[in-house]
Amino acid sequence: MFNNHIAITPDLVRAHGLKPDEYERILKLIGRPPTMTELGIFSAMWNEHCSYKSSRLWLKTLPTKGERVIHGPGENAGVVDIGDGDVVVFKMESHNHPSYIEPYQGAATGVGGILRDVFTMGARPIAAMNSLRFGSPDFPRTQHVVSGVVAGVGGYGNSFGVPTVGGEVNFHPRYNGNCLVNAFAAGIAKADGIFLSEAKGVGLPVVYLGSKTGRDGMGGATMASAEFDDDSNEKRPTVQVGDPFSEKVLLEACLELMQTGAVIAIQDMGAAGLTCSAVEMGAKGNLGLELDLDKVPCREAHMSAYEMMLSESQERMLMVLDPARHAAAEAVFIKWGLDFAVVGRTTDTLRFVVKHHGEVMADLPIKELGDEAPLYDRPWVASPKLPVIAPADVPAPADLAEALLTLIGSPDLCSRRWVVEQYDHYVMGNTVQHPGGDAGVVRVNGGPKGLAFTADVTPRYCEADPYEGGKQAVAESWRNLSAVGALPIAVTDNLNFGNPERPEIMGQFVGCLKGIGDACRALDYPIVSGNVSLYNETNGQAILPTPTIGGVGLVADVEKTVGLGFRAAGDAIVLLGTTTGWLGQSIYLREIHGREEGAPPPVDLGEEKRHGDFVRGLVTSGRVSAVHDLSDGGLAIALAEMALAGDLGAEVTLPESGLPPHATLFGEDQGRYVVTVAAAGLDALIAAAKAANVPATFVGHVGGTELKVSALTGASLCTISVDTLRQRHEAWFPAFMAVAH
Amino acid sequence: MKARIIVTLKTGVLDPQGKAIEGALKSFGLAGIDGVRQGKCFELEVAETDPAAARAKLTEACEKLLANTVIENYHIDLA
Amino acid sequence: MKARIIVTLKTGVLDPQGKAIEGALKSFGLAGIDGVRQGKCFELEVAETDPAAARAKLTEACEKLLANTVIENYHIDLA
Amino acid sequence: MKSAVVVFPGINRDNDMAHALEVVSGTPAHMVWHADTELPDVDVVVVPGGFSYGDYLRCGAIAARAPIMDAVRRHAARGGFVLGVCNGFQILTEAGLLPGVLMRNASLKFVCKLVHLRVENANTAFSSAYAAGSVFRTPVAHGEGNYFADDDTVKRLEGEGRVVFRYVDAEGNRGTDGNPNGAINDIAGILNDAGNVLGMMPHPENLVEPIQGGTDGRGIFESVLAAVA
Ligand SMILES: Nc1ncnc2c1ncn2[C@@H]1O[C@H](COP(=O)(O)OP(=O)(O)O)[C@@H](O)[C@H]1O
Ligand SMILES: [Mg+2]
Repeated sequence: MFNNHIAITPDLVRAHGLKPDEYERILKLIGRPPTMTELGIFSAMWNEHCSYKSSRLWLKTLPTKGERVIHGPGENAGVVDIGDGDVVVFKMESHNHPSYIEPYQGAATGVGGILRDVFTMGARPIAAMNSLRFGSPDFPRTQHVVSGVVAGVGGYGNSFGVPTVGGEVNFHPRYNGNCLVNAFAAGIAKADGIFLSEAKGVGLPVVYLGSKTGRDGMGGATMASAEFDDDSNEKRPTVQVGDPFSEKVLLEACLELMQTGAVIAIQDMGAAGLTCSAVEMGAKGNLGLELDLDKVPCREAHMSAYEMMLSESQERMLMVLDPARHAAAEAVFIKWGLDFAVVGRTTDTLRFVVKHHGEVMADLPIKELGDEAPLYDRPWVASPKLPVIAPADVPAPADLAEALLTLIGSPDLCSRRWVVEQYDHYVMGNTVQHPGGDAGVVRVNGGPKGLAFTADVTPRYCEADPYEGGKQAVAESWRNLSAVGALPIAVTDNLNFGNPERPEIMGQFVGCLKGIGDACRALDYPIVSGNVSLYNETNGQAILPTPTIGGVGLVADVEKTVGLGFRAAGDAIVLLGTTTGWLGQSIYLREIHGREEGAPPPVDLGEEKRHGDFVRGLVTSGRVSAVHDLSDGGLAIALAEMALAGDLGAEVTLPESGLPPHATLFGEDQGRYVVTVAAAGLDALIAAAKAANVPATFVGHVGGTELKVSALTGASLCTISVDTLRQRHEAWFPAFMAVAH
Repeated sequence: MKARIIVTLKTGVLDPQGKAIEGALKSFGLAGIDGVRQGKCFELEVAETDPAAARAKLTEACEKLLANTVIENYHIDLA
Repeated sequence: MKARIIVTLKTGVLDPQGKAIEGALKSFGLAGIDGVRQGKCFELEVAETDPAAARAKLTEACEKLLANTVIENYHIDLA
Repeated sequence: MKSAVVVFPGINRDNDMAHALEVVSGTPAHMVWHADTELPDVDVVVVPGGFSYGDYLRCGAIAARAPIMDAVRRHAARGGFVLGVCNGFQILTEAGLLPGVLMRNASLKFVCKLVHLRVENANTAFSSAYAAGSVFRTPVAHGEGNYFADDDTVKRLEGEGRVVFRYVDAEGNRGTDGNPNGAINDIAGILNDAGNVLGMMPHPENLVEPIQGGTDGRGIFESVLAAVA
């Protein structure tokens, strides 16, 4: 039997993830010991996941405003104007810990959660991405996690019916015990059709809609903020199971319901379910809220108030409805076969009151639950600067061709076909650029307008220099969008770090945030939504700092985007940007020489902007036939990827630079692109680049069935057939997944 | 030796399939069927002749592959 | 009354899942498990108290929905 | 051409299908709710793709027993055209309008990619716009597209020219890696014995405009358009 008035012991407080001084704060706030239900509510509201207590101070420093921004951080998702009265609504969110424990369901419910965030605001989801980080391929559990996570992402998104158009997959031993699953979703709505969670009006019905409440993910929000230890197996039964079918029905029902004008406020039940959603609706609206748990549709018998308040059952919504339109609303619920119930009402008391079996189980000040949550200015130390490694200090490979083949076939650079073929990227019929290019592009509202999406971060750079790494993540997303001819308009971020109570981890966080902020300001690329995931550690070993950047760009005319594949033999190949042969923290240094060393390549934000604007202009004016940005693996990998995507070879001569060939080929200098142009347009393009102050170097021609690279002297440096490149590129992933580990 | 393994969801774990099936049965006029939970069933042949050894092998198969022990229970019947 | 229904593929009907599972078991080093066939199992509660009536209702449920009798057999166990 | 698209809860390519029908025929399709018992007066009924009822139990099983399916059966019995794509194909087999079943992909994984189809019979209401033996591309996106039927049924389908589309590689060959799901005889699409009901796993509706990467899928709709003219 559930005892709401059990004495609150220090053990209970600790088990709820609350520190002694946080508990003192609770006592002061309410003037008495909390009931058991209240303790549960505080633990949900005041954990890292919901309260952002370690990160809030720093998040405030990010640029969140811009001409197009309609709603920034603070709502379920960011809302950005894309013209013609349309808005794009998007966000990215992590489901890291659940995905490590139960990869399929963890990833699936992660996708479900982010889709719900988007359609709660009245937007129909039109695109999804997923940014995945796994442990070392030779770590025993990695294969199991990869297989479950990918199937789970697909299982949910495919059934729901949203195209997955992009993402990332990387492997690193630092994710061995803690994978990252960051899910992104974007939707489209009309600017005047956006719904918020702020309740309005006193005495109005609070309606519960969607799946029934069970004991799913009990304390999941607490789990998501807790470090793993070796008995994390014990936490297993908290796994939530996703039901994409119910979510699809919920989507259609919500959008139809919103059309009736009955919805005054709406909030999905995500982490800490009923608690967070109810408190947020009331607190935002400056209202009180009273819940009667006897009315909550339950899946299991004898659920206590405590359990109902903390359950993380999926596919549920809470709404304040206009009573005058209740009948119309009810018709929609019945049509779609959804459970619904009036579970409470708004009040003017500013209290959050929870009743069960006629008894008051919780009675708390609603604003203070959020506003008075702890806020920490955690001590931090800056990461030590690493030395810059001169190109000359990095040995050449035994054989350039073999080095290129090794890189193109390595876990981080090989083909992601095994992954993306498990995701539906055709559904909705609007996909213009599928996964595999620099950014996914979808047509919007029948075109010609479209949106481009990309997810990026280079964690090894962030580890080596958090500030430069933070800048680089933003710059790379900006670059990927520019490469397809999209105007980057806004960003969502998903900040994955270790334990913020350790000053060096907090230092990574602070460094990355400063870098992200500076880059977003310089590129006029505001952050409109995001998510923080801390305590990503196993046995004291933190993940690499991984602030994933989800970038959204506006495409004026989807007919004019270009891909990265070489298009026609004879096209001239031009390298844009400055090459210094930067090999510190490069994939080349790691994969060929086994060294993860040195300072990462710095990002010159002014250059970045100039080069990106120039490339976007080339694409939108139809002057280039293919574009690819340079990132991991540098020029050589970019050329190889362009050859693979176009199934065409190229003859390239390395320009005179005074650098060893391997530095020119594999260096990871930032702000660079490769473009191809019809031979007749070459001179004009070079001239235009010069006028725009963008370094442009003609390096060769598209054609043949081989990728041939020569030195200026004419000496051959490497010749590889496109077929061989393809074999190596395609081989690793399926082979890795085929063998039982 | 023939064996049958039944894998079912642990109590309290959501079973969307069972839920949908129950709804469908009701809408086809088959009232009075409730609490539907769907599980899996594997029928197979195990080479061992010693029941204890067979059971040990199948337990390993369940733990490693047939059941997701995070959310499922399994039950082995030897013929 | 509680009941369990087992639905299995008819002999001769290809079972890609069973085949794949068998392969996976072998690659996990679990040799000696053969002829794996995957079926479904439904656990449910039927309102009837008379076993014959319960069985009749469940038979109807199987014929109408739970089994695809073109390729599947079903078996009803009453508790 | 007057067309209807049947909408079940969980279907997600209903709008894609309606869009393709309109792009090719110029006439918007009627959207018909699964709980309805009558179809509007149309030439062709399309059961589109998605995950009706979550594909729980067996894919298509629950939808096949929805009220609207009786009307679809009557429409077919009258000689009206019925096209089932992906989940729609699965629903038509479960409803007994087409023989065989769609089982889990042999890989046990969902598969989404462009495949090549060879037109095995161009003499049908659904394929006349293609040249016999020609090869065209279309996306697939399914987890259970592994067509299976007993020997007799397969023999009959083959013998009666009712295997309309077959998975092949880009060169039109079988036996390489063109088959994405393990379907018996590389079967991608089949016809009923009367020739007015077609089921296929691939999604021609997602390849009808150049911006979608090509127009190879138009032929299916153009064929029906010609057949009803
Ligand atoms: N998990 C994933 N889901 C969908 N697409 C993915 C995923 N991982 C990688 N991709 C796609 O593969 C391509 C290569 O990825 P990546 O090397 O990270 O690109 P880039 O260097 O341009 O950021 C991109 O088009 C990306 O969207
Ligand atoms: Mg790129």
